[in-house]
Amino acid sequence: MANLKTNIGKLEIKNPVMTASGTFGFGTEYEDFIDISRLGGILVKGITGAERQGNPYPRMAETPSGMLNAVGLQNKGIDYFVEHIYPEISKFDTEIIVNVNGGTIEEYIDVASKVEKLNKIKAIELNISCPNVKQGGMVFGTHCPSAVAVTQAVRNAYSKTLMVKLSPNVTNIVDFALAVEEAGADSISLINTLLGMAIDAKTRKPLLSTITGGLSGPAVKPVALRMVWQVAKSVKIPVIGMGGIMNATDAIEFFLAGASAIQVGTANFINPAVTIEILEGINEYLDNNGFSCLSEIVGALDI
Amino acid sequence: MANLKTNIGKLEIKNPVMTASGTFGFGTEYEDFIDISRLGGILVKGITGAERQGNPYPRMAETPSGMLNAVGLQNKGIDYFVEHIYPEISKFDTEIIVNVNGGTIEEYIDVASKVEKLNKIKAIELNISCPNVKQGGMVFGTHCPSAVAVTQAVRNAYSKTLMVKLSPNVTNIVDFALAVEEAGADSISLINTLLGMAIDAKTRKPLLSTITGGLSGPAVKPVALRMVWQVAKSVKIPVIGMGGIMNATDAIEFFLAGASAIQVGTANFINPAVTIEILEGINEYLDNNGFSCLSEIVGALDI
Amino acid sequence: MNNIKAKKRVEDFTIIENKRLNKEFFILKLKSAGELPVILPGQFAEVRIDDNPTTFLRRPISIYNVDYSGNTIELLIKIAGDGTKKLSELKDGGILNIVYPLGNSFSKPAGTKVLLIGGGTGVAPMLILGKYMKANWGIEPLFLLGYRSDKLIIEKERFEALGKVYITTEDGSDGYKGFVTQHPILNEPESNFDIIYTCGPEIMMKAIAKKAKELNSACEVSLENLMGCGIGACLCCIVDTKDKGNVNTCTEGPVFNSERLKWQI
Amino acid sequence: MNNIKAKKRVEDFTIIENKRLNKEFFILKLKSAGELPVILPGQFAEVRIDDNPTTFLRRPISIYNVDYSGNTIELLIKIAGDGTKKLSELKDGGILNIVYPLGNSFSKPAGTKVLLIGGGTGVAPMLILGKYMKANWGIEPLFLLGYRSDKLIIEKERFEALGKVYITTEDGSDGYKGFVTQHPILNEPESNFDIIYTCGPEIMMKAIAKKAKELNSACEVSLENLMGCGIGACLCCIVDTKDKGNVNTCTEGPVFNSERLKWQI
Ligand SMILES: Cc1cc2nc3c(=O)[nH]c(=O)nc-3n(C[C@H](O)[C@H](O)[C@H](O)COP(=O)(O)OP(=O)(O)OC[C@H]3O[C@@H](n4cnc5c(N)ncnc54)[C@H](O)[C@@H]3O)c2cc1C
Ligand SMILES: Cc1cc2nc3c(=O)[nH]c(=O)nc-3n(C[C@H](O)[C@H](O)[C@H](O)COP(=O)(O)OP(=O)(O)OC[C@H]3O[C@@H](n4cnc5c(N)ncnc54)[C@H](O)[C@@H]3O)c2cc1C
Ligand SMILES: Cc1cc2nc3c(=O)[nH]c(=O)nc-3n(C[C@H](O)[C@H](O)[C@H](O)COP(=O)(O)O)c2cc1C
Ligand SMILES: Cc1cc2nc3c(=O)[nH]c(=O)nc-3n(C[C@H](O)[C@H](O)[C@H](O)COP(=O)(O)O)c2cc1C
Ligand code: FES
Ligand code: FES
Repeated sequence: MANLKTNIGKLEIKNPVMTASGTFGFGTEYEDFIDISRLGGILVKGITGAERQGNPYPRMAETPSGMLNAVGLQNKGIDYFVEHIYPEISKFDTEIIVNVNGGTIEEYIDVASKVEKLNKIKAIELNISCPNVKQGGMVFGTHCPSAVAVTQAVRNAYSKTLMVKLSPNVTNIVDFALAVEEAGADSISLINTLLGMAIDAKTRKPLLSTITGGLSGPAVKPVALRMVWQVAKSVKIPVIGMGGIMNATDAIEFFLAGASAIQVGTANFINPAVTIEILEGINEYLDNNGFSCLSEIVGALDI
Repeated sequence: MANLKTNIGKLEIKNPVMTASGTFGFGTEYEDFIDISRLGGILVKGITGAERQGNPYPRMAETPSGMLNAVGLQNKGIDYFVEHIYPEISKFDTEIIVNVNGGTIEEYIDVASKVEKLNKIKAIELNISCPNVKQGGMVFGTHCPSAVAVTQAVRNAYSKTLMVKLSPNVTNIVDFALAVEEAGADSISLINTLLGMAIDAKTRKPLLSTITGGLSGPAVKPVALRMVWQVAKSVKIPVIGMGGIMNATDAIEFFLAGASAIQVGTANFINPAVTIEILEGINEYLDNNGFSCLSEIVGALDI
Repeated sequence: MNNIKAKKRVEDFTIIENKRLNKEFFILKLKSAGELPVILPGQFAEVRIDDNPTTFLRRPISIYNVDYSGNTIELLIKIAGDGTKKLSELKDGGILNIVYPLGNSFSKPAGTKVLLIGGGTGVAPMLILGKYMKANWGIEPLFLLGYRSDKLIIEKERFEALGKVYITTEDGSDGYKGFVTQHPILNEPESNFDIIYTCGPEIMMKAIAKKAKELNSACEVSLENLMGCGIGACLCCIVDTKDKGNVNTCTEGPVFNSERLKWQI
Repeated sequence: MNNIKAKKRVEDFTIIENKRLNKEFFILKLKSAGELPVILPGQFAEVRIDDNPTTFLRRPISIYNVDYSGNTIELLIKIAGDGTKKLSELKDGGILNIVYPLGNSFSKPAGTKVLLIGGGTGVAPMLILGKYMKANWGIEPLFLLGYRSDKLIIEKERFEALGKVYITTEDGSDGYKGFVTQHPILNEPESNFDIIYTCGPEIMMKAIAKKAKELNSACEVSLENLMGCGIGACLCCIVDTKDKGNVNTCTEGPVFNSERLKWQI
């Protein structure tokens, strides 16, 4: 049994297996399948200042070894979260991290400040990479000065651990990572979804109501691994890796590329118990290969 | 039997099915399997000024619904092509298009000017998007002023049809498309490979000698379709679509998104007769759906 | 029994029978190694189709029948695309991994005059509902089942064993010729029901909801929205409701009172 | 016959036998619906594993045996990963799509004193070569086959039917204990051959190439580089040669005179 502890900025988590925002609801959806408290952390679904209805149906399309989604940040808003959801999920003995979204910098600050007051929540993940909303989201994440501005503004308003989730839809991911590190991020989450599209040749219509949407799943793993590797060797803060992780072997690849922790997204839809299987598989890998700490394999790619 | 003719700038091709550069050798490799002369065109593998050995072995890795390659433009140089290969492949009754590469603008011009003298070759494809070489390649394709500079320079030196192949590894593909259109491109080819990476968790080594490489195959299709759609509605010149096309249905999706022609790449490795099957499938689709011309479905996405 | 919702679980079932009914439909009979949880009528399963790049996600399929004594369940499936095609090729003795029981269920009616309308695969939840209401609510189900032609009629005897069965076919090859909504039972002076339950193509369900409104009957429809997860996590299966806006079909449904839906009917 | 190279083709073969030899190895016997093309010893096939996201590309497999009268070929396969695992599960009557015959072949020796060394799946091309040389060149093959232990020995009788067979096992459970290069036949004063043919793990082939050089024997090795296409199109399977730099293993090989390769031995 290796030591699985890892750090996200000042926050220590008991193991590196977290869930990716938007794929794990608020945790309660998975209670029947696994003991949520065994996870390193859960990223709750993206929250905005006001309630949002998200995009019209249809919102998903299956693609080769992946899926497109166009949920568009449907959520009941931060106040509802504070009043109704936070009390319910506080029971979980794991780090609960809020994925913070906004159409404007003010909205990001509003959500972050309200989350700061919640004792049990020691970190937020700034999502500047949602491809499925017209305002905010990826607009911040694909324009470097905007990414810096929103990170700085939230950094000033929020004193606990600040994770920043970047968009892979950029020419040079390292530029963005360095810029948000400089702007005060405690860690970098990589990757959000790739912007994609699917068409039904029979009906000649797009499969998503929004025409384009976000690609996730194993199809994007090579791109995600590449970005984690590029960023991890460039920044000093920890990198949280995700994108197509389906099993422990995939997770190990992300650690070797430089991720200090990982998030499991789409895989939860296919196997609702997958996070615990990944956790156990990581343990087994470390034991079988004679490692006593997770940290021994972080960035340990042999090149 | 619908009319399959389509145009790439001033060049009319008899049908929209071409092969993607680097995946079809010089055509002769597929002679045993299909009648090359039935294709709309073949893009021969990337050619540079001087001979290149390419990258060391291993150069490929399999990924979920895709593959990574790091060939790195291995080729015998333009002079060898002109002397030995051109005479041999001139026998094919199809458009032969040379994929032109260089480490410097001068090298691009050198190759283009030498190809211009070859009667049978009516078009070149400027590859400013190879992710597997240290100089040139994607460096031109991910920096807009460089993309413009190389396109303009080659445009001045080359008077026949000039196709420009863009890199998908950019924040805003439309910016690049508009810029190279303005710089004199006759058409835009989309997409080259996505930059990715693969790791062997057992050996803890990267699977490619170059660590990162280019991702192709069905995994990238959603990204390719999205870029073709974005670009086709923004530029006036034709768009040639590719990325994960495995069958006629995939090809139809690219036409609906706005591609005037398509290129088939990785699929040739899995089924060496796939191009002809795609050609026949397109015909069947048009017939079954009451279209008499290919052009009726180009950009005909119902949104 | 109605309100006891069992814990959801992931389980490997053994295929004990793959019965082809006709060109389009087949039934998979699956055995659990342990004891089955309570499965309510209207609930569904998310079925895994292994190792296939074009069926990356699970496929939602209603539970057609449950046998607690034998610990078996049955799924009635129509070949619609790659995934259901693969399922149709499964062999006895094979393993099928499913997540179940998912979703809500049909509700107990105020009275005993009920009509169960199924179209195509939509007959699946009607069988289990009919069986359930007879056993648990003491209500004799009345079925109205619509098909394109007699060749596609599904296990009529099993429905007849539970209650009276009316059939409509589009080509008139069996029963009443036409659509279910044209059937006399919905178009006579005495046509009125405490509730109409229905599952089938959306266009059919909309027509039935409209008819139910005219008849002053309650109406519950079971939706077949595209699903990413089936357990309320992905928010991809939403339907727009009058009371709560977008809600998940997989957890608030698949069964909805038709009055809740912002359907244009 | 040696120089007639058949046209490459894509063909659906029917699996007429899937024979498990031991924990690791199995043989697929495949029947063509038509007439087989000429298949030379050392040539290989690219096998399609259908509908599996983790086996997107074909798998190169040597041709182990060919029977022109029955129009069958045999593949000897080791379970190495997902793809070969899937192949091991194929059932009689199933279809296997292969591209063949690919690559060059072993060359005719200058004399008749030859040694064929196979290790693991590397014994596959040695059987077909032995058979071919006996029939076409009138040379009696002499085999040296290396295994980890006696449990992994592959169809010894078939090799013995063609010529003398020496075995080495790493654990000494059969034949000589040790590696093939330590076998007396390569280490006696009279050890010299017109040519040594070999296929197996790279480390073994390198050791043999070195030994062949010491013995002043020619040496042909059959490489198992990773392949993307098998037909010379992708340039992924390259090996560095002294005369031409990087060349495709799939078209200029898989058989190379060891002297051509820039191996560090
Ligand atoms: C709650 C629920 C219960 C259902 N019960 C049954 C049942 O009992 N029997 C039955 O045969 N079918 C049922 N369906 C429909 C069934 O899920 C689809 O027919 C199946 O997913 C198609 O998969 P495929 O791979 O064969 O087809 P695909 O090739 O994926 O698509 C073929 C068609 O099916 C639709 N489809 C694809 N995936 C889904 C999905 N995840 N959810 C819904 N529709 C989809 C597509 O839009 C397309 O029109 C149910 C659906 C839902 C949501
Ligand atoms: C010309 C040639 C002839 C061969 N002949 C035989 C034979 O007769 N019998 C036999 O059992 N094997 C043979 N091989 C090796 C065989 O191709 C691999 O074992 C097989 O591809 C592994 O596939 P997999 O999906 O089971 O393993 P994977 O899970 O893909 O990988 C397992 C291991 O096999 C290697 N491998 C994967 N793909 C390939 C590939 N395309 N080419 C080579 N190695 C690969 C990987 O590097 C890894 O170490 C031959 C290879 C070549 C190039
Ligand atoms: C249905 C769905 C909804 C998502 N919603 C969010 C979200 O609200 N906020 C966010 O930061 N990322 C969101 N994501 C992105 C994931 O958190 C993750 O970055 C991405 O899916 C890649 O990981 P995966 O391949 O493991 O799914 C969503 C992804 C999916 C599939
Ligand atoms: C092995 C390999 C070699 C390639 N070489 C070239 C090249 O020389 N020039 C080029 O423009 N594109 C090259 N490409 C990219 C393809 O032409 C094509 O843009 C890409 O593979 C996407 O299409 P696909 O998914 O159909 O393969 C290569 C791709 C592969 C897989
Ligand atoms: S299918 Fe995922 S929330 Fe309903
Ligand atoms: S495997 Fe493609 S060139 Fe050899």
